[in-house]
Amino acid sequence: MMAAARVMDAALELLDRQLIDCDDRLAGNVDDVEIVIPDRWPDGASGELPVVTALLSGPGVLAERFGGSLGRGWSALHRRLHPDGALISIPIGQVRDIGSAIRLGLRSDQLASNRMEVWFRDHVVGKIPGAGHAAE
Amino acid sequence: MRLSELLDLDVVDENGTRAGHVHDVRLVQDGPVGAGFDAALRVQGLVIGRGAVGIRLGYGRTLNRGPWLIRVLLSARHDSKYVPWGRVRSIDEDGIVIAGSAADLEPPPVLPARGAPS
Amino acid sequence: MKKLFAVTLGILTAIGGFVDIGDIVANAAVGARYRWALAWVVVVGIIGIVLFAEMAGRVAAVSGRAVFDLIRERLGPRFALANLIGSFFVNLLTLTAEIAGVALALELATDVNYLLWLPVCALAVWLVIWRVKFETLEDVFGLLGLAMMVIAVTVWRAGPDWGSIFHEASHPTLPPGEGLPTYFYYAIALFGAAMTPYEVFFFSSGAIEEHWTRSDLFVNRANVYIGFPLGGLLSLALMSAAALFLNPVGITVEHLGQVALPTTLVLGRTGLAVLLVGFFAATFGAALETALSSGYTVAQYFGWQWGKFVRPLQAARFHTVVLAAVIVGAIIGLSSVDPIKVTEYSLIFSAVALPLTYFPILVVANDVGYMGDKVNSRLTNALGTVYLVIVVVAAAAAIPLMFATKAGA
Amino acid sequence: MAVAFAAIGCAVGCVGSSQGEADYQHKAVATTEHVRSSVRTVELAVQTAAEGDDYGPYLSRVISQAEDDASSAANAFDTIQPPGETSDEVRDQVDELTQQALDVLSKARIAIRRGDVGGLVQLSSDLTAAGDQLEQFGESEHV
Repeated sequence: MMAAARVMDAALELLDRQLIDCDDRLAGNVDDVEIVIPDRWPDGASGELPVVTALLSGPGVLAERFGGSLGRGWSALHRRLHPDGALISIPIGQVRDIGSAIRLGLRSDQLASNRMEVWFRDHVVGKIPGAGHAAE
Repeated sequence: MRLSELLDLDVVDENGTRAGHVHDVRLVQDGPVGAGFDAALRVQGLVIGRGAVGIRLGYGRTLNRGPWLIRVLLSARHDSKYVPWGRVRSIDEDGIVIAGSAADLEPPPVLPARGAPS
Repeated sequence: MKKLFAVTLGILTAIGGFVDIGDIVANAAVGARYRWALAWVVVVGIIGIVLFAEMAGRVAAVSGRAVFDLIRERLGPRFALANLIGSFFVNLLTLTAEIAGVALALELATDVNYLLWLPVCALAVWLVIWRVKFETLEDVFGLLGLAMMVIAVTVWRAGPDWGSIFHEASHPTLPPGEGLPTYFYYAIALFGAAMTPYEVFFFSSGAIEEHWTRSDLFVNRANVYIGFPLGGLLSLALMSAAALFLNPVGITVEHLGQVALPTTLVLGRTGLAVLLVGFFAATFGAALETALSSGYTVAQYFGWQWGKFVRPLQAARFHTVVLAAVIVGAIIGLSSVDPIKVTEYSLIFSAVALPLTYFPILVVANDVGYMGDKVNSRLTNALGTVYLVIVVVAAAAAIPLMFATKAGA
Repeated sequence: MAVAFAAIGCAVGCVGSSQGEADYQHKAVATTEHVRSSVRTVELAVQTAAEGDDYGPYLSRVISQAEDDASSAANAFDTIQPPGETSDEVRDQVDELTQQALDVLSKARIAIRRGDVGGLVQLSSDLTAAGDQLEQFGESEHV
């Protein structure tokens, strides 16, 4: 049976939502959404609709959304820390479910927004005895 | 282009009359859920209006019937309008131009209420 | 049977977990100064926290999303960041007060200065968070916190004239020489003690730590409707003990030791010992809750993995924030600030920050997209709207009153 | 951070320089009430000790904290400049009363530190007298 088309508002139902990876780990928020407008629009592409290609997540993306001096300072800092400019783009094909959280088909360690987590794991929390054990 | 670049852009009609600014971008998903969303999520139109607080909170789009006082104070419902994608003529940093007159824009179709996700 | 046990345990921990250093200090100070003339505020505060925590718990159980997660979704990243900074600051102030409270309780039991205890307490708080399971820490400190019940026994054994207490509480009058602004300043402090934002951060995140689902809504209601009001009775008992024993001789409460005097007079050394255990457990439990809450709020804003349901290595940023908050809290406590004053300011700033968390929860609890058929009832919304007004008025009045009354001097 | 808190605390709590006789009077009463609170606290502690139980370090803590409070309140009052000559009389009175109270509080602290419960209980009537005098001052000067 064909499911009825689902209508949703992007800012309301995608933006700032929690991402959850395929292992049920919390994997950042949706900090922005990538929309691709058809090439020849508006003249040659009258029937074609723009497509959502990816969800974007990571502190650099969030910084750009802030705007103002805070946003500029933050995003400059981010570029210095990560000169490769890698922002995290999650292809829409990896999205498994859109609900009160957004479930992904990939693991959080594949995401660039996870780099800071890795740094704190290796340099802070991992150095404390007992970090790898479940609490008792 | 990014969703955040579209949000809050000013919208004017062909006569240069201001119609409001972009509150949200309405998407339609016509593929099945579960097997991935490949190319299934498309922009159907823009939700535009004047006040911004209530709309962000979900008022005026049936998702939220919330306490009466908040609904009245924010009264987002009354000035929300819907621009189908076909009427969008151009988009740049200064704003969006739409075809025809702003006067004949309709309120956005109400979103269907869904049950809570399992 | 197992379910019943879980519910009972939840209720008991809610009673024990409700009272913290802020409640202890504020209720005793107000009882000594105003007798029962501010008892109504405790009642208003309890109904408020019941309403607020029930919504937050229900939202968490149904949607699987904790409070700060939703604050960002609903208010947007800019406003939510301002909210985060404010809430984090208030939470840090409360954490400082709670750690100092543990140290003050130990000082009374050992005659070793609290400043020497403070680093030990901070380390203990962090170690418990690091090593002990969420359910265990909630149960242990909640149950030990029930030792505070000895305050209620004190009041009951003192055999007061209940009729005249009720009369004083229901016909509040200003004591001679007291001004109205100071009266309302203390009203806001008391309100802040009952409705503290961290309680809700902790309660809603705790629901997710314990993997609540729709089928746990019954547990949510039982905890909130029975546990918190009984916790409120403890607040009233603290107020009454001070009103009965300290007010008549003109004692103003400036130290934790004075709060224990009525119980010591009435119940002797056993009473004192039980009460000190209660002080220790209540403040230690609250120190755990506030330390965890600082991690919860930041991690939920950014979408990081948080919680004690995963190993610390899997929530590295969350545990880093918690550790940093405990260290900073301990440093503030070790500077020469008066811990009782820190507690009082934390209550006032709690009242200021409250609308920032209350409002988004009220909105989301009505959102069909998250809540399905579990949205607020009409009654909850009517009450919720009344409290929205109260919470906003208290927040707006708090700082002006603080300056006008020289912080209740 | 701590400096910031101290600043907030001072902005709203410090006893500033006195403006006028009435203000000075008001501060005098506040000081005696503060000291009275400490005296009464120790009185209750002594009453408890009289019942003979061993309270460990608790009573000693309560008594020395009360003494500290009373002496810092008295010191704070001493630093205020009396606005006129009529205020000097008020100042002398407050000094005498608080000094008396502080003497008894010190004696109580010394007794409890030595474990001398008998000596502590004997201070009971002195404490009551000191507390009563402070209370009377407050009532007579209240405007």
